[in-house]
Amino acid sequence: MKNKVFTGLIMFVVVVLLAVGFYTTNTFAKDKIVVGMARPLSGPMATIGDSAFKPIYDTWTDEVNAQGGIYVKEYGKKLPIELLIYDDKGDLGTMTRLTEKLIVKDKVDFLWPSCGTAFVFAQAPIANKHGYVLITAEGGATHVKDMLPSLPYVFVSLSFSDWYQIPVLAELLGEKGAKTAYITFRADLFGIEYSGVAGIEFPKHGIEIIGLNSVPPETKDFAPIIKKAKASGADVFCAFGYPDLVLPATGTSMALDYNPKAWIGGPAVNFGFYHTTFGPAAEGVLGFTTFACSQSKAAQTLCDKLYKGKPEEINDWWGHPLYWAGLECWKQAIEKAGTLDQKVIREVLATEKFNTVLGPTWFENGLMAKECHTGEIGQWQKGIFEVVGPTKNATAKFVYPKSIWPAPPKK
Amino acid sequence: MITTFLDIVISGLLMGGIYALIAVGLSLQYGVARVLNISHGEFIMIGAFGTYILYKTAGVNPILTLAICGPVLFLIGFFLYKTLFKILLAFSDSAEIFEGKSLLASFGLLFIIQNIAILIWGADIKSYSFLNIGVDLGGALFPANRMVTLLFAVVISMTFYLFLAFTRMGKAIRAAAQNPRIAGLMGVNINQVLALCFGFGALMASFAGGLLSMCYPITTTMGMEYTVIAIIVVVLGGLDSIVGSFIGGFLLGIVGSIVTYIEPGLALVAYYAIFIILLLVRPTGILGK
Amino acid sequence: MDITTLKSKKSLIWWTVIFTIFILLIFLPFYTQGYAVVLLISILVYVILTLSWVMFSGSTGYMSLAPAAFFGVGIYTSALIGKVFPFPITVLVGGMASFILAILVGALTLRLKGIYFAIFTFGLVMLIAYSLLFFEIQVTGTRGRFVIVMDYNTIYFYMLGIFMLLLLTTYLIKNSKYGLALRSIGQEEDAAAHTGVNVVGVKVMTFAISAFFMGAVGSVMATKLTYIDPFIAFSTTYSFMPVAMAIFGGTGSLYGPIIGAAILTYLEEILITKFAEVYMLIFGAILVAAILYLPDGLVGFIQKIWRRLMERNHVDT
Amino acid sequence: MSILEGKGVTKYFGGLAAVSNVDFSVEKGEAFGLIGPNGAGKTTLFNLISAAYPVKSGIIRFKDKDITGLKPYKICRMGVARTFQIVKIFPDLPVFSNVLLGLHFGHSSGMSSAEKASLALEYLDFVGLTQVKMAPAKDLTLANQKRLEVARALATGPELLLLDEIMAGLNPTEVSQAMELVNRIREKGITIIMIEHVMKAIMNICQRIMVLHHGEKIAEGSPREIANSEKVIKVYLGEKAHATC
Repeated sequence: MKNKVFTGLIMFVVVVLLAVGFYTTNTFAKDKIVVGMARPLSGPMATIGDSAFKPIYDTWTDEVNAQGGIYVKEYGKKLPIELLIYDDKGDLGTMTRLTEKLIVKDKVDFLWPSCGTAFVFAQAPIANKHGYVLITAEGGATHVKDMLPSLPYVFVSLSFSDWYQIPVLAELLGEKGAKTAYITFRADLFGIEYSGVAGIEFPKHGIEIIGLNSVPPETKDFAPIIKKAKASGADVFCAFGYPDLVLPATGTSMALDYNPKAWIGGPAVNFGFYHTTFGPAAEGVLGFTTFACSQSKAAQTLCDKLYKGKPEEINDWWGHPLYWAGLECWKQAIEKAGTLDQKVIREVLATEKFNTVLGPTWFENGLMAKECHTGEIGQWQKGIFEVVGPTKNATAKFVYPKSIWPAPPKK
Repeated sequence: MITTFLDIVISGLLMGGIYALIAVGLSLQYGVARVLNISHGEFIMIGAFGTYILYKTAGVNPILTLAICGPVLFLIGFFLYKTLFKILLAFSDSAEIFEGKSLLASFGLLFIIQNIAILIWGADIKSYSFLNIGVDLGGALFPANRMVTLLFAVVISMTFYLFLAFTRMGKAIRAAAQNPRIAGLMGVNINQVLALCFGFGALMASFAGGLLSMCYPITTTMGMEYTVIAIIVVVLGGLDSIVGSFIGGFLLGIVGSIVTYIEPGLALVAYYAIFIILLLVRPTGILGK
Repeated sequence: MDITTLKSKKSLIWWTVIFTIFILLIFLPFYTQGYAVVLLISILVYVILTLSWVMFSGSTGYMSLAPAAFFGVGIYTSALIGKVFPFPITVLVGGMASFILAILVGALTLRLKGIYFAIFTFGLVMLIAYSLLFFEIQVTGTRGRFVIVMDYNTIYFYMLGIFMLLLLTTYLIKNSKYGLALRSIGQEEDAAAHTGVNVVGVKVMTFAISAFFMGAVGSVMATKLTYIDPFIAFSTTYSFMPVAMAIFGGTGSLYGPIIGAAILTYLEEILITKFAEVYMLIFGAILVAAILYLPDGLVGFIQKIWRRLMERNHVDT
Repeated sequence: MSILEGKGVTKYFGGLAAVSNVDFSVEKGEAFGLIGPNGAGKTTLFNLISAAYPVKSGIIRFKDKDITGLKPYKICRMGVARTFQIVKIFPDLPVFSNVLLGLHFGHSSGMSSAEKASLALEYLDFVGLTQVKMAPAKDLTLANQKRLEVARALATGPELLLLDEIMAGLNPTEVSQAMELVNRIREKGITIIMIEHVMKAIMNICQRIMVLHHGEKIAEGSPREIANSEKVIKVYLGEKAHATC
């Protein structure tokens, strides 16, 4: 009996769900701007998506809607933003399908980006094909520069390796007299690219790369790598990877008393959770960044908006301001265009300058111009991720060599 | 050279302890209850998050937390078996059908648990630092948190081993593992024993999660990664042997450590290669019958 | 009227229905626009994977978690040679590459029984993914690859073509002596061997044929992904989903897996778009419930109800 | 003329010899009995002949051809069919299909499917299962399942048939039916080796009997010789029993 009830129940649920799929059609009157996104709400990419672009679009959308929305001249009124978010499960095939659905079936007004460099590569051509403006968030790579000329509708907001970061790092280290570097990188697009660009830029400043190895994802044992790096006696240790590499590599470095003169890690060091994890021991560790609160009034305002009264873990000093600026550009482009016509907005985005948290901001050949960046290299100093490079944007002096790891606080 | 080699082997052993701990619970669940629990990693994840939350909010020592999270997960595991898997067992004509179905059911569980965890804790990275200091062993340094993990892995498993060897319940479990039908005839309440085993598996997973969270960042989506490690280790050691889990864990740890020292890019390739070769040469694992 | 003509009349109806559905499917892109085709492509991908999986695993009882391996080989083939060769050749090569891999794997591993075979095939997917990753990084110095882009209607027709071919193959195998041999292997392998069935040969061959279709569909799917890397190509989702779909639909008949794959893909589509936050929760619950309460799959359940209804009618008259 | 010949056939399980250095020779057309206490290695010997297990050492020749090391299906196609101690039918296939499988794969002859179907029906008729031909095999009684195994084995067109305890677990009526069936198979000119614990059957049907004990051959001869062999009685009744009588 129970069996039958349950069986009936499953059938019922399935049928209802299928019916829901058939009968709810998405018809939007023009009293709002519908923005569609395929985001990794579940699956392996969720970790990145949840801490990178999500807090930004949530806060930003709330703020804009609190002001009534975006003024569009064509309609003579402010239109609030409505988000239509699908879960791509971190699966590329699903993401491309959902992007297609957002554009073709749901006919959303705008598309916001999916998460991850590979996803950018796959989504950009689709958006471009349909003539949808796409300002990317998480993800960017040298490769994308070669693609952009053929993708006029795509704009890249995030800074990346040779787009200023590694050259600045090399220069900083070179100036201080670093001679050798040991690089370990995650075996993926990100790692290959950063280690590759380092291979070009470091020698320009007299730094020889004396160790280079890739680490596949899900590697758990970092002791042999740290031991090898320690034995090499390199001045600089680079861990170009994600938190799953950078955090254990830091912990292992501390435990094995490995104290290179500079310790630089990929996306992980720039997050608040890096500091909350290691506390004062994070002192002197280098990472990639974009801004510090003390840099400008606009920066301070953004810090307050995003981080005030929230746990420090969610801070992201690299991506957040760039995504925020990207959204500001998008809003201002709509206002300047006075229409929701993608073609017109694209023209505005490609040619005009906007005023964002970064100051004057514009896109050059589809990339956010180098001149707009307010920082590239950061360093933890007294609990703050200070901008130390390029020197013109620095909020603190680059400390080299970094102090040795302190003993962790006794509990 | 020899010291370097020793050094590598010892750090491999330390990793092996972690691997063994990850796998021991699964070996119990499969060895006795015949459930190849794909959601094993989700239990590890819950254990890890329990530890993290208690440490961050109340400052509870992660090692103490083991005693809190363990029993909770034991109960969850116990009742999961009592409801879900017991019904599956009753509906299955043969052991093989039950194995297939329970594997898929646990795959569904993975989805459910992970989604609930994301709803509660979000999907972002959590991390804290505990015992990140080196311990000097004859001139070479080793991370203390990994040594603690290895120590606990050995202590917990030894305790469990003794429990299996000398208590009435332990004997019932072993009897059930060897032959459920006959054990049933001998008056062992078989369903109770299987549920207990599943519960103990979840308890071990919780311990593993708690200890892991001292060494690695944790996320609500990390489960599958650890399930895969557990499966590799358990297959290496023999699907139904607790000692086998240790042998599998140490083997994986040492091979991984050596390969990582030579060429880190090949570490994961080496794991899967040993795994696949062993399955071909000795499908029942090193200690399997 | 004797039984055989009744039977042939019934099968005639079936053939007509199938034929009509195919005609509709062929002309679908001409009377709908946009997303329906995109969704149907996704459904077809899973239908083909599931049906191929059932071709081997459903009848022999060997639970293969290798679909992702064969699917991935297809995807990678497409990425490697898609720009050089005409597309039909790419698809063929993708299928053949999987076919050959399956023969190698099959010859090595089909003596593994039960859960060991499942675990092995799962390990295989991971080994290929990680080896390929290492190779790409150390040797070719790249991780991802761009795949040629095709328009959706073309992709759709390729998928449909593969599907028809697969359906035909499955049907022919099922009704041939090899289908009988496969089922006998699934039920009592030793007895089959001692009744003259070349057990290893039949198993390996079927495994390879099913792999051919998975590889072929992979090489078509690649063009829809536009950008791939080893982990995108060899994603274990493509191993687990066909199994779940087959079990959900029921492995006993030809249309069970098709219905299972179609419904679950569509269900997933609804969940990830309309209930994105709790997609996994609902999907997992449905999966668990289906395993618990639909032991013969959806089709088995419907057949049971149907039979019961017929019996009741019988009593009434 | 001998149809099957074994020389020094040996098989170990772990360190234990299950079959050790056994020689045997079966004449064409005869019924050859294989007896011995439980665990004597009778079924193991069948498994070696039909290649379910590889032979450790020794040679088995069928029609003067060395068949050691061949795959089971090859041996079946050469003309050696068998039944199983614990029945191994295809439970979810109809009875008819169980037999049809033997016709499809046991033969290399180019029969049409219609011929195969009618032959399958003939074999079913031969063992007396025509009534239940469309039922799933698992629904049959044990006696009928054993008959089905025989029919399936016959369908492969054997010259030599290995029958492994086809009478175990049957009631007296069924036993005599089975004996009658075996006799009819012999009349077809098929050589039979049978393992049986039902002594009446063995003694009545077989011309020669071989006795195995602990994997070794301890006696061979006509039923009368075996019945009077002290060695055999000792094995069957135990030493004490022998001493008291």
